[in-house]
Amino acid sequence: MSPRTTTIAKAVNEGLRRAMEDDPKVLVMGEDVGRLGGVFRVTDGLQKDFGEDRVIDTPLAESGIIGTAIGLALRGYRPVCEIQFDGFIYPAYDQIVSQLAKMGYRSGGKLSLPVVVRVPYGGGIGAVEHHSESPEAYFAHTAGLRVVTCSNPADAYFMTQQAIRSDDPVMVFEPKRRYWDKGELDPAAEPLPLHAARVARAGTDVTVAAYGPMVRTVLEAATAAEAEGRSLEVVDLRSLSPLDLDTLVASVERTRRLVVVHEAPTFLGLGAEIAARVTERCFYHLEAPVLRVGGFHLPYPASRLEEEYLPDLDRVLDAVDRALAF
Amino acid sequence: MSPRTTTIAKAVNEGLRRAMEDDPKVLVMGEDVGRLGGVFRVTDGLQKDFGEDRVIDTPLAESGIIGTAIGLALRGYRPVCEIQFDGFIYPAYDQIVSQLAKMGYRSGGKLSLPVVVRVPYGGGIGAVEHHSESPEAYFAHTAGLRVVTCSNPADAYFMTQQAIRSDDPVMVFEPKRRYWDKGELDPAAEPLPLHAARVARAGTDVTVAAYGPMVRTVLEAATAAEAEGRSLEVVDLRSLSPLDLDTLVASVERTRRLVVVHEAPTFLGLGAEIAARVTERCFYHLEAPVLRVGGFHLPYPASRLEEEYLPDLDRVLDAVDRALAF
Amino acid sequence: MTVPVVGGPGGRPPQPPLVQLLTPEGERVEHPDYSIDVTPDELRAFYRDLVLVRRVDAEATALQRQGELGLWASLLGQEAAQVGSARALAPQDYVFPTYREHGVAWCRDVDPVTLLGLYRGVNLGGWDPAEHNFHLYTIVIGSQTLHATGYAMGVQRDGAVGTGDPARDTAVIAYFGDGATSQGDVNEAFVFASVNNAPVVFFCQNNQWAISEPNERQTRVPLYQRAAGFGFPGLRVDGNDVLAVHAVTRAALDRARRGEGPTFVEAFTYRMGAHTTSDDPTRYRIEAEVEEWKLKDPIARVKALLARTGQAGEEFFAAVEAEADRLAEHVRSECLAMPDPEPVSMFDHAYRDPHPLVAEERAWFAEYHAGFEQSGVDESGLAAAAQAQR
Amino acid sequence: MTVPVVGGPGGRPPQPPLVQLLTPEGERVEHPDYSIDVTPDELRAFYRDLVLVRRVDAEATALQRQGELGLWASLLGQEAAQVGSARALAPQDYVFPTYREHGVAWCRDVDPVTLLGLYRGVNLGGWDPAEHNFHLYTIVIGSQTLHATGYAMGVQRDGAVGTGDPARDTAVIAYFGDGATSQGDVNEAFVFASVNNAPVVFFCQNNQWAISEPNERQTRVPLYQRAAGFGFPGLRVDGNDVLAVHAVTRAALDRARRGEGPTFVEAFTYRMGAHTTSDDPTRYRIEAEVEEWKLKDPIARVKALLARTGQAGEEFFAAVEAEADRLAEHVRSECLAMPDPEPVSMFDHAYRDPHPLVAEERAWFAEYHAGFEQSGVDESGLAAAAQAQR
Ligand SMILES: Cc1ncc(C[n+]2csc(CCOP(=O)(O)OP(=O)(O)O)c2C)c(N)n1
Ligand SMILES: Cc1ncc(C[n+]2csc(CCOP(=O)(O)OP(=O)(O)O)c2C)c(N)n1
Ligand SMILES: [Mg+2]
Ligand SMILES: [Mg+2]
Repeated sequence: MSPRTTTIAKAVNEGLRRAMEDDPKVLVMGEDVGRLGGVFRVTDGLQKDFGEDRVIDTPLAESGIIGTAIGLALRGYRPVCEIQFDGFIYPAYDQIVSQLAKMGYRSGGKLSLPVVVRVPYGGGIGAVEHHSESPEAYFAHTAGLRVVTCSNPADAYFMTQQAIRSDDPVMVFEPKRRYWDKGELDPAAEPLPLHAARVARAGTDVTVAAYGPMVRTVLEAATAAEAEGRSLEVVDLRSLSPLDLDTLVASVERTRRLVVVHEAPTFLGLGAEIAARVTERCFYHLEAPVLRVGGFHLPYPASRLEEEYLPDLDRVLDAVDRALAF
Repeated sequence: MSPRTTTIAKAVNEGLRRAMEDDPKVLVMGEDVGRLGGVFRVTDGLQKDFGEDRVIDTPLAESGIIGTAIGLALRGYRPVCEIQFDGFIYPAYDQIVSQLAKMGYRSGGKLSLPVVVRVPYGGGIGAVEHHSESPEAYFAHTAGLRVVTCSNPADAYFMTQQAIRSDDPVMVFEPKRRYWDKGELDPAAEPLPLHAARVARAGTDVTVAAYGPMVRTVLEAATAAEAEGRSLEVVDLRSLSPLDLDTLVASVERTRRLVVVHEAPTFLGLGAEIAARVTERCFYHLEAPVLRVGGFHLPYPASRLEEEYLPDLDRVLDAVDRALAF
Repeated sequence: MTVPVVGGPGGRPPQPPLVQLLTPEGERVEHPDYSIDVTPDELRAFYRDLVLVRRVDAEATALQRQGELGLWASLLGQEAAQVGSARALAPQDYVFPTYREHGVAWCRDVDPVTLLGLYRGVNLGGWDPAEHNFHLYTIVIGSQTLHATGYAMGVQRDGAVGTGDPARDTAVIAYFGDGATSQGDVNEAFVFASVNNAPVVFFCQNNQWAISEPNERQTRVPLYQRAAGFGFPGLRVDGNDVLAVHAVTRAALDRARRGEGPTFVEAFTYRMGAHTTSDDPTRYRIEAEVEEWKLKDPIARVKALLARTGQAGEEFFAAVEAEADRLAEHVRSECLAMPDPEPVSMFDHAYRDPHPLVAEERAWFAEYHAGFEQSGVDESGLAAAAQAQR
Repeated sequence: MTVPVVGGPGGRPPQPPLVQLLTPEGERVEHPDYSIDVTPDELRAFYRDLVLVRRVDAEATALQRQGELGLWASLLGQEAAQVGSARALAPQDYVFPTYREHGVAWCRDVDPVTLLGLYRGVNLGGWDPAEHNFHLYTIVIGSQTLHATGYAMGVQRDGAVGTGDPARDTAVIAYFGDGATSQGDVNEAFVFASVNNAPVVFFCQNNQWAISEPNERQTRVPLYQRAAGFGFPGLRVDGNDVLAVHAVTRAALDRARRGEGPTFVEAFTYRMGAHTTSDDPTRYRIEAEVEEWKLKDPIARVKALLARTGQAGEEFFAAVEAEADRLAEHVRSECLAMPDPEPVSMFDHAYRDPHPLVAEERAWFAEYHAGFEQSGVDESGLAAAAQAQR
């Protein structure tokens, strides 16, 4: 397969397809993932090609989806569960946190739970309540899980497959408002490791770390900042648990300033952990405290307010200015 | 009622009793809270005195407990739900995070959800899996909830009643391994506000912030440190959401060093948020990065390992030493 | 009359009997357990409700197509299930709807315009539940069944069941779909309701589909049978028959008010449209099934009865149409006039008691926002500039 | 024979019929659907199992009292439910237990000592599930029913049902309690199992109590009736009758293996002891109820049958007692010899693939811990010193 331009949604689809071709134990399951191909069409065509036994339209019950996926994994399968929207993952929280995350540990390593949970997440699509949330911190705080998120088609394609190949449970957060963003995908390229961060744009004045949907926003901010003579280094975290702290620290040691951006509420969001860790490791390098740009401490508001609620280019630049002002 | 010595468990019981006497709309509900008086006897005697309509032995279903409590609140009641152990709160996670936390906001302020969720939490009691967890960060990250935790009988007594009187949903985390710790209770005293932190011991060299079960550990560490000539200021946070940052910042501005201690895993635990915020507000005051002492990034281990897993006096002092070494 | 009805094509097994009082052809039939007297006034009122809620629904769908709403969940085909059940409610009864209960809202005197706020994205649910005894729409599937059960437990504690006083005895009704029956919460609601003998009616609109998934993905037996295993009665009613739905729901509500506990009503109906305006049902269901259900239209059969029995004539029908036009116009104009919320208002009501973090963030935001207004720069100005550069 | 059984005192309603093949008095009775031939060898083997698991249980309870275990969940009274069902399993079948299935573990050749690790706190579940086709104990009520259902869906995908090959066709069994039936997860498991026609047997030990809550707090109808509403058969069996449990479970497993889907078995039994060693049942239940159930003891009736029919004599009974003594001694001595885990071992197995944070914390801990060992200070030394000072 040759390099080409594609979207994140299509790249996930191709990643799933590839994984299913490579390993007959890979299953796809969730609400409406079969005949419909998922509400975002991410699983489009898979049931047609792999059959109803491997692409399963489940009953409308998220705990049931994860719980049965665990059972399937115990029988040797590698289920990839789709949770239809971020806000509908909570009914499955117990199965994820108490079973999926802990069963391998409980068994003293005798059991593996190679289950992938795909979650379209984040706001900006003008949706009704529960369809725009960013719950990743709830999972990153949970030992036993791995948590990753992609920001472009190439990562979407490779990370999907890497997550499926992992013998640990992996939560894959997919930036739903970027599903139709285009980018290059070279299926023959050598992918980064699943848990590596990536310097998405080199710069010298301030490091701005982001992930998922905010990477594009931050890259746009970097372009705008350049016009004003400020050079931002953009780090796409890619993995939220574990964090690739080394890449981040290396960047901060150069720029001496860090801004972390995510859609999730700031309070106990990923930015908190990053701020705490980077400050500990770079205490004598930092010229300013690590600043955070995130959602406010509110339930996700009505969609006509989401542009004000979500971090945007201006809020990123505002934080950059504040960091530089220290 | 005159000042007296009592335990945390008894003080919660008295607080509940008092709230039920004051307001006929207050209900207590949960598994085994009635006839048995709860597995920790915290609700002992309440069903006998207030009847089965006000002290309800519910079916064994946590989502059902919180979901029906929400309905009762909508009808004008003030339910106090007991979740039997920390690790059993997750089946109710959806009702807590998507309904309890958000319904007031959803209604534009037209609805109030005065529901209290009591959660005996934390380790150190030699229990089997799921009985020793510290899930407070999962709730503190959730806008719409209030999260508090007590460390002594007086707080247990007053905070229980204050939580019940709040028109917002309040999660009350009770330090189960300290249930039988004794302390003074003067029911006639003027309590602190529900969301105020408290300087539990004044000191000059390092501020150590803790909450719930770790307050006693940290106070013991302060005593031990004193013997070695180091003066620790101990802040009992009491409220985790909102945080009383002012009290903490005032302390750190004096001591210039901060260690945060909790049982929950460090990664994205409350210490992360505290470190990020305090560093932002005290950037020029801090002589050392905020250091954290918490659980490791592991599922809670088998109980014979918990002494090694949990922060203890020595780990607190180790962090204090490291903070002083900066 | 209890008639066996066969489900849609697609190889579904024959369906069990269901309560019916008015056939698709508009014939009144009798049922031994659910006989009902309907005056001409009442029948005309049903007709009017059905027509008006369908028109509101169509207008909202149009508004969505024109970009005025972000989304709409159409009730097309389910008018009888909603109107028939909601018209059985007493004022003091309390309703817990899903996101599709526009017909129920109508019967609870909620101005349809108010429903649009949520779908337009200007609020998350704009009406005052206490004013209408009609709770906010619940989007998380099944959650509201527990709220309804808890509310009903509160009713019991208030002594508002079984007193015999029709103005006091109170029932609660929870609406949910066929897909919802798979959720743990719904089954826990059955447990709590049964054990507490709570005055709640579980009203399931089985519209055959949960987005793209047919009933067969949720159950292999008729849904109303679920109730018996939890210890309370369940029954299936022709959900497109407003009279049967009304009779059955009234009986269930009365039972609840008398203190005899919960009932499960399965209204067997059909989702004639897409799941929501975001959905494309041609991807997963065949047109023939929809065509078959067109023959069972809930409005046509009432009109046929009214006309055939002379209880209404062209004048009445025309008047209702005219009223529908006016209502649609009201919905449209009020929708277009609906203002966007003030940005800073998003900080309201996350908490009722003061909250320092929210206060701090609100203050920051207000200042930040004022900065843009003072500088005369549209807040998205920089973003637009940046995008233009790319 | 289908005999009506009346529940405990305390005003419970009369109970429905349940399958019974051996009366409390030790009389063999027939049942039209579940006739069973039991050879003397088999009957003696049942007896031996029952006695041995009871003895293991008693020893574990004693070990807990002596401080060797942190907790124990006794199966006293439920031996027949566990042995009867587990002895119906084929080697390839897979078991998902709760925390109380020590008798099932026994039948799956799990050394009872291994069970103690969890209760002693040296591990979280010490056996290899794959070695015994016996999953780890699950403590979160109800969760494992979904795992069992998913596992059974995997069995289907492996083509290991309905082949007619007795060594290949595979069933799954999920154990759970009466209280568990209220959990959403258990009801979702019923949905998934039914819709998928999964080869799983839901085996509910209704021991009448969920800690302090009697059945009435979970249901107002017999639990086995729950299944029908989900589209699969359910039945109640005398859970203290090892033969009836065996026959009923065998039939249900066979049904699953043939590809005919799930069955719900309610084994009607009684928790003779406390919920766990932490519990004090005198706070919530009356002694008379326990006394009544003593008359239905699962072991006494087998012994009576063996003795009366001459299938076993004193010698056999004495030999089993002696074996039980040896087993108890084995359990005791191995338990006492069970080493505490190495502190640093807690960092093992949280993840299978490398994890930098865990590696970093492990390295820190190893160094920190080594510091104590080098300095010769017991790690709790300072703590003890501090406490002494207070
Ligand atoms: C917990 C949860 N999971 C998933 C969804 C997404 N979703 C919205 S509606 C729907 C189907 C609902 O089907 P049904 O209960 O039959 O109601 P209907 O829409 O047909 O009226 C789904 C899966 C949701 N809203 N909540
Ligand atoms: C989700 C969850 N909630 C609460 C508990 C605490 N708990 C442990 S056992 C038990 C009662 C279980 O009753 P039942 O299902 O009848 O099983 P039994 O113990 O009688 O065998 C409870 C409430 C738990 N383990 N898991
Ligand atoms: Mg439906
Ligand atoms: Mg039980």
